[in-house]
Amino acid sequence: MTDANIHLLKICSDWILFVLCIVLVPPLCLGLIRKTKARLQNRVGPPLFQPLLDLLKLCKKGETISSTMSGTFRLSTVVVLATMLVLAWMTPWLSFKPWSPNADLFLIVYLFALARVFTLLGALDSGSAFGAFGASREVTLGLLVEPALLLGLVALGLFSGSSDLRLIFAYSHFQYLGATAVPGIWLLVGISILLSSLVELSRMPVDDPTTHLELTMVHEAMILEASGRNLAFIEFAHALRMSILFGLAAQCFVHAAAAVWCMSALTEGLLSIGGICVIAISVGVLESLSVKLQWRKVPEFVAYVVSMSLLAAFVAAGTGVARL
Amino acid sequence: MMSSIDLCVLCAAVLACLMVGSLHLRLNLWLYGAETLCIALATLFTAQSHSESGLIYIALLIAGLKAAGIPLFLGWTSEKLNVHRDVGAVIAPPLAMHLTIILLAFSFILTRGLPAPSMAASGWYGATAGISLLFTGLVVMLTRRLAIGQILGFLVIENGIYVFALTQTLGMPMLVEMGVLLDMLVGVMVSGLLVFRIQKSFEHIDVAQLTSLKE
Amino acid sequence: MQFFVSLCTFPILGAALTAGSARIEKVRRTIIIISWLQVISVAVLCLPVLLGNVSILQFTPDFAVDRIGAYFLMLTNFVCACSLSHAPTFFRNESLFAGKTVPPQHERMFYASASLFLLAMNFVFLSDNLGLLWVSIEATTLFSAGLVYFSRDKHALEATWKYLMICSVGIAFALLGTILIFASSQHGAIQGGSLNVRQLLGCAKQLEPKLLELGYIFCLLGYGTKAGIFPLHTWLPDAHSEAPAPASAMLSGALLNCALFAIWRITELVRLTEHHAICESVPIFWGALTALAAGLFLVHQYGIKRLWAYSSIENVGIMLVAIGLGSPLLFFLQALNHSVAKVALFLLSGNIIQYYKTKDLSQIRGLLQVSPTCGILFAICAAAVTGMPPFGAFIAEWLILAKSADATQGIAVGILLVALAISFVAVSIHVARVLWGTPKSEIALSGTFAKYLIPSLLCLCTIVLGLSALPLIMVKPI
Amino acid sequence: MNAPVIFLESVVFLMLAALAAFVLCQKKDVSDKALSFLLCAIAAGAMAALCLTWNQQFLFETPAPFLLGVFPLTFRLDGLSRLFLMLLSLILFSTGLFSPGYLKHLKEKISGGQYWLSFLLFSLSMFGVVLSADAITFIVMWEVMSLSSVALVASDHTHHLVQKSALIYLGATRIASGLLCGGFLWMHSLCGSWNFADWNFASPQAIFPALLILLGFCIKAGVWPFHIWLPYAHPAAPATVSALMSGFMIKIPIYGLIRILVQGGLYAPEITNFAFVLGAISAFWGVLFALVQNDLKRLLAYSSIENIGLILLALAISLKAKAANLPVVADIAMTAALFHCFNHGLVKSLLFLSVGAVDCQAHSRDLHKLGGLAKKMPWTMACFFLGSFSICSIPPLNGFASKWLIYQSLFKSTLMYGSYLERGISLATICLLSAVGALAIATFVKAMGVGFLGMSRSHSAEHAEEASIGMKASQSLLVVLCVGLGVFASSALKIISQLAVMSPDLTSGTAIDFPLPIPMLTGLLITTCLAIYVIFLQSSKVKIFKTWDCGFGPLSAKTQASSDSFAQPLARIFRPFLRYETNSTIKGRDRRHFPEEIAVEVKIVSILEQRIYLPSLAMISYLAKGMAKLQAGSIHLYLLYVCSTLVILLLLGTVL
Repeated sequence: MTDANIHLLKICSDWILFVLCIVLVPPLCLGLIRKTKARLQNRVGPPLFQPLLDLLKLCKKGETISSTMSGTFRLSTVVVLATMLVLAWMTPWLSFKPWSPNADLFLIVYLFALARVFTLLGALDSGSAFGAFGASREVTLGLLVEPALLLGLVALGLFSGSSDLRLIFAYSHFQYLGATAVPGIWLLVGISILLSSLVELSRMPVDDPTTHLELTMVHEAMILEASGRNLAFIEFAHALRMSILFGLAAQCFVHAAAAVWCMSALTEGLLSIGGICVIAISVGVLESLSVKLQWRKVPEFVAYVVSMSLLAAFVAAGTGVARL
Repeated sequence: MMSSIDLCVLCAAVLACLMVGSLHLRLNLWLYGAETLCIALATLFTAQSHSESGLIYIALLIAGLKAAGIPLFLGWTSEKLNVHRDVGAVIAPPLAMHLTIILLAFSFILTRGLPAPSMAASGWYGATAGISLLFTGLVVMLTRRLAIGQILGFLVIENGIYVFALTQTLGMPMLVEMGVLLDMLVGVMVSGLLVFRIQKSFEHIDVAQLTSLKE
Repeated sequence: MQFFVSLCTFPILGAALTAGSARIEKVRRTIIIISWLQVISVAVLCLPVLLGNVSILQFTPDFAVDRIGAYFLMLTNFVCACSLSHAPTFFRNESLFAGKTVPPQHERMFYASASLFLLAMNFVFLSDNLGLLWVSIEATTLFSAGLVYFSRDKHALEATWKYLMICSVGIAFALLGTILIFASSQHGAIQGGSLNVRQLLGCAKQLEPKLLELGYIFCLLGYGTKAGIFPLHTWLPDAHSEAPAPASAMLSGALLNCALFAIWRITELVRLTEHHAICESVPIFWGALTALAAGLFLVHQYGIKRLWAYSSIENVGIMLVAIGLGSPLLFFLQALNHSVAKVALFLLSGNIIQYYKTKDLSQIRGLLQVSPTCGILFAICAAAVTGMPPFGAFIAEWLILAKSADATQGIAVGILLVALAISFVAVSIHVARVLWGTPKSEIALSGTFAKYLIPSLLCLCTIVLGLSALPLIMVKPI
Repeated sequence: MNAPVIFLESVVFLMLAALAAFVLCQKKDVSDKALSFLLCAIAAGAMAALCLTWNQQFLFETPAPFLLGVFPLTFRLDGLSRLFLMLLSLILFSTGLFSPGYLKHLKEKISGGQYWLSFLLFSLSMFGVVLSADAITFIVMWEVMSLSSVALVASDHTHHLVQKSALIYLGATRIASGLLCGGFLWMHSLCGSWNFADWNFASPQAIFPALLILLGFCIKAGVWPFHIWLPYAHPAAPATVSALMSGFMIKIPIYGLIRILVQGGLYAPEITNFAFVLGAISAFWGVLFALVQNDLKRLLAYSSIENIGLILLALAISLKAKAANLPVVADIAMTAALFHCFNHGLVKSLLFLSVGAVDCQAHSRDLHKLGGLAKKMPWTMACFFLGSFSICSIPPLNGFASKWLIYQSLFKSTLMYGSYLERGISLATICLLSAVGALAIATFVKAMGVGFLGMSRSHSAEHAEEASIGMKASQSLLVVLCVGLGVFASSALKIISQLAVMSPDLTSGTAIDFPLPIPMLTGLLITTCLAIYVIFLQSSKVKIFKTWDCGFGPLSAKTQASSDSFAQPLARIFRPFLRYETNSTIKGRDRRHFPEEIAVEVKIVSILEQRIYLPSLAMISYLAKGMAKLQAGSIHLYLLYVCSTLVILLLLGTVL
């Protein structure tokens, strides 16, 4: 086999592995959270891939839509899913990834915004009060976490001197990482991304996605009118978003470790998937242990997240001086 | 050393001060006439000292028109309108008189600062009398409510300026002199006619009550 | 002699004719023709100066006209001709719209006093002697009293009385000032003294400074009263508001210029001496403050003509600044632009008062619906008079501001800018309320375009003054 | 054909058109169409002229008879003015397309002659302002622009609110021009020239005139805290006018800032920092207030304040970077400012036109009366949605491209600045901008969702019909431009930097790197969407039923979230800024549990208006009243004034 063939093979395997991850990791995450919660409640819980099966089942069902709705509703699902898939391709949420274009951090954040806008529009299209409640809260949460997420990523960008996430997460910047602050920044940003993803994904302690009171909920209220394949796609897109965000957080932690210990590509790959799983499990634990915050207290919670990012960003801005 | 001109004009100034003290129209008009006569006399003396014949005519005109004509006209007006006494405004007449006397002293000080008239016949006193008459006229205008009183005040101001010109300058051009006199006469006539109109429209000639035009 | 003939014939003819027994319609027609003939005769008289062939035209020892005088002479005659040509229409409409009948003898009186008033004003610009200048100014007061008293009601009477009294007192001060200047000239400069402007200008440096300064102050105060400088302006809004519209137009467009011209004559003299600080900073700051005060007076204003009267005061302030800057051409430019627009405004306001039968600004609404032509002309003139580009007043004001800024009079520029802003906003709020909305009662209009003829002509003039090279030709030094 | 001739011709053409307007306005139907066509023709002509003379620059002075009194009119066309003129022509073209359909519903309310006269004057003067090369031409054109736009705002002057808005605008614009005049006069006394090219702001004395000029422009641009007039003027004006005003007129101050201050070499840190702070605050303040508006046009007006803030911020970043010798950052920021001007101009006019179409068809702009237009006016909805996405800077639209540049300039300045303070400030600004972005999303999701989706909240909205072809065409044109500029942003940026290089002292000419694979991503997104739809959703069986009503029977339109309730959670957070007050009154027996009538009123009190503007107006009014008391009518008092003036003058005489 020539080098070119090997190269081609590598690309193919990367793609296959990556697509598998995109399909399997999101349901796995959901499954892990559910399983953890069930175990902590002394239940056996559903199988790990039950969410995947649920989605498949939903795909077979027929769809019901409201007569109030315009085309926006179904369009929104499509756009959200497509955006999430594109995001999954571009964002370095796994250490192994096929070639992807410039994943500028501002672009990524605004692509998330694109998905959010369409989710919101879909929710408002039915004319249902629940959808609007959910949308209104989602938009509030979006405002609160967006600066945190962006600043976290900017902090990373600052010490790698680029806003391209491919370069930031490239594992190739360690030559100048004599600065002791670097693992600290990675850790801080990781925590910040993790916490902001909890808000972004409307999970505990901001929102409890498992209650059945739609009045209080965020994401579940927004997708109340969705059914059948539509629902399946929305759920999948949401899970994918969760995996991407958890993946980014996990990557941060792995990089923090990589700044201290040298590790091979295989370890990194395993660690990145393992990290997502660990995060999913700990989210499960957290959801079992904590209670939902009062809605008015959410900004206070988010304040911690933002301050974490700010701290990281300031440290990064400060250490950047030595390098340049 | 006080010349006869100075004496005359100072007399006029004092008469004007006395005029402030009374609200009786008739008395005021008499005083004004006497004052103007003094000024006419001063003009005559000036004519004599400068040996200028033109001034003699002016003196005669003043004596005839201003000292006699105007008081008579205004007196006739007040008879016609049946007003004899002013009500007085702003400050009481005796107080106003004291004020004018203080102003007389003040104008004495004020005119010290002026350069001495090089060729004129009179010295400081002429300027003092002129400025003092000016101030007195203003005080009269400010303390009279009747239209006639205001005209009188204006006439006193005019007298003051004339005295100033007479004593401080060496003969204004005749043309100007005549123009001034003419303008003033027409002014008095026009205002006198207006006084009748005011009486007719408002049934009084109290100008302090003419305050409908304001912001 | 030719000078007196060409100057006096037409006004005296006019006065005599109106006092005669001709029918009122005939009088009306004649007065229009006479007023324009007067403009032509004055133009012919001043032609050499206007063309710049000679810098001064001496008629007699005491009568002469220089370039500025000629300009002002032309302006005054033009303004009066415009007002007098509009007056017949105005009086006709008075019975047509406002339902008031004007007795023909009152109208005759009006034309007669207007003619004499114009004559007096002409002498202001022609007299080359400070004493005669004073006499002419006093004469304008007396003749214009008849114009102010026109409507013969209580308000008019009150306004006339105040006008006469305050202006007379003021003018008396100016006389004192003139005498002081005369006295100052006797101190060695000229044997026997003189009031002749040319002579005085020739030996300005030898004049007794103390007396000259005092004379300047008294003249500024005296003529300032006549010009309506704050706080001596008190007679002005009353007189302008109570006089009939054509008379207000003449008072504002011509009379104020006369008084300011007198101030300029004195300033011109004092500038040549070594003690010229007083004739620079005092007029500049006083002018700026006058503009500011007038701007504030404009804010809460209830009478449509009082509004324009205060706006005139504001413009007087600006002209005073130009005088203080020692720039007669800018002073004239500002006067020209102000007069043209202000006359149009007063004439239009006269029409509006006739339509709505009230002077009260709060009652006048929806002019654009009542008469779009009148509304648009009104808006254009108001914009012109408040110094908006592209009208002429903007150019003049801008030149004055630029000159003051270059003369490091920053504070005055600041005050002027604030004043201009306040007055613009105040005027435009009032004007906008007049134009917009719907009229409170039904108003039916009839008649021809004649009632807008003169205003629209003047409107055109302001635009031409702003958008052509005309000001350049005027401001160009000889 | 040389450039000056082309331009003069188009200007003269416009003037003739303005005259023709008066003649034609007698027959309204004809005149609207004819004049709209004329407008389009002029815009197209101007556009063609601009393109034909692409690489030329010219300086033109009017010959002798065509003077402004004593000054010649001087015009200059270079890269910078070309960019702005292109934007103006595009907006004019689309408003021209939009007008005939739109004006029909205003027929009874506005007078066609006055409207068109002012409109053409307004367009003409905007061309003039952008082309002017000296201070006098600038101020003249500027004032004509202001006055004609006031007349346009007051088109429908029988309404009291319209009158009030127009007057507020008039006051603001006069204060702005007063400040500008002050600055110009000051600069003239410093530099001795009226020509912008001769002005040098680098000297330390030039700080005060620069400040005056900055303030004047800020007022006109609607920068916080001088933005008060903007939310009044835009809703009062007809949509075509607001499109032009918001789309282009408020960019003219920005143009002026660039032309005068930036090209004049301003670097005084006091001024740039001041501009930076103002820009940052207005971006935030504008969007925050936009969020809680219910009138769509007011909402858009506040959003304009936000965007002007962003542009000013970018300008300030550029100036600061230039002073700190960071040409790369300076160039990025300057290009960002220019590009954002262009983008916002297009997007905002698109949005105003869409709202105009809604107003025209559904007879309301109040979000409480709209809803359900998605099915009635799908085309307008699509245009409005795309415009909203762009203004929320959602990729791949043009709003994102320029916002990205602003982010990049901040990111790069964080990287490059030497001082920690500057880095910190840049970081904090990034944080602020992302919050602003999120708030913009909230605002426009509200506008889209409440305005167009769900059920109709009023009878007229229920019976709305799709807008006319012209209206659709004009919106679509702008949408195409927005999308095109977004997707092909890198080419657009090349053109802009090319134009920027063509004017002196604007950028240092470094190539602006735009590495984002937007065209590819757009293609990918669209293909993925199509694939998902075609493969999965198309085949799925769809049953049409009703929205879930919890089993309580048919839902009324009132059960939907209203504009207020949608914004409430966010407004709550910013209560201290917004002065957001909710007053609810419940009537009926045993009030809590069996209410008969519930009234909820949401009030937003503008602090600036209440605390600063009204008191200062009251102060002027107080002064004026005090002044009026001087004129009390008493002749004695008047004589006393004469006396006291005499005393003062005599005292002054002794002093001087």
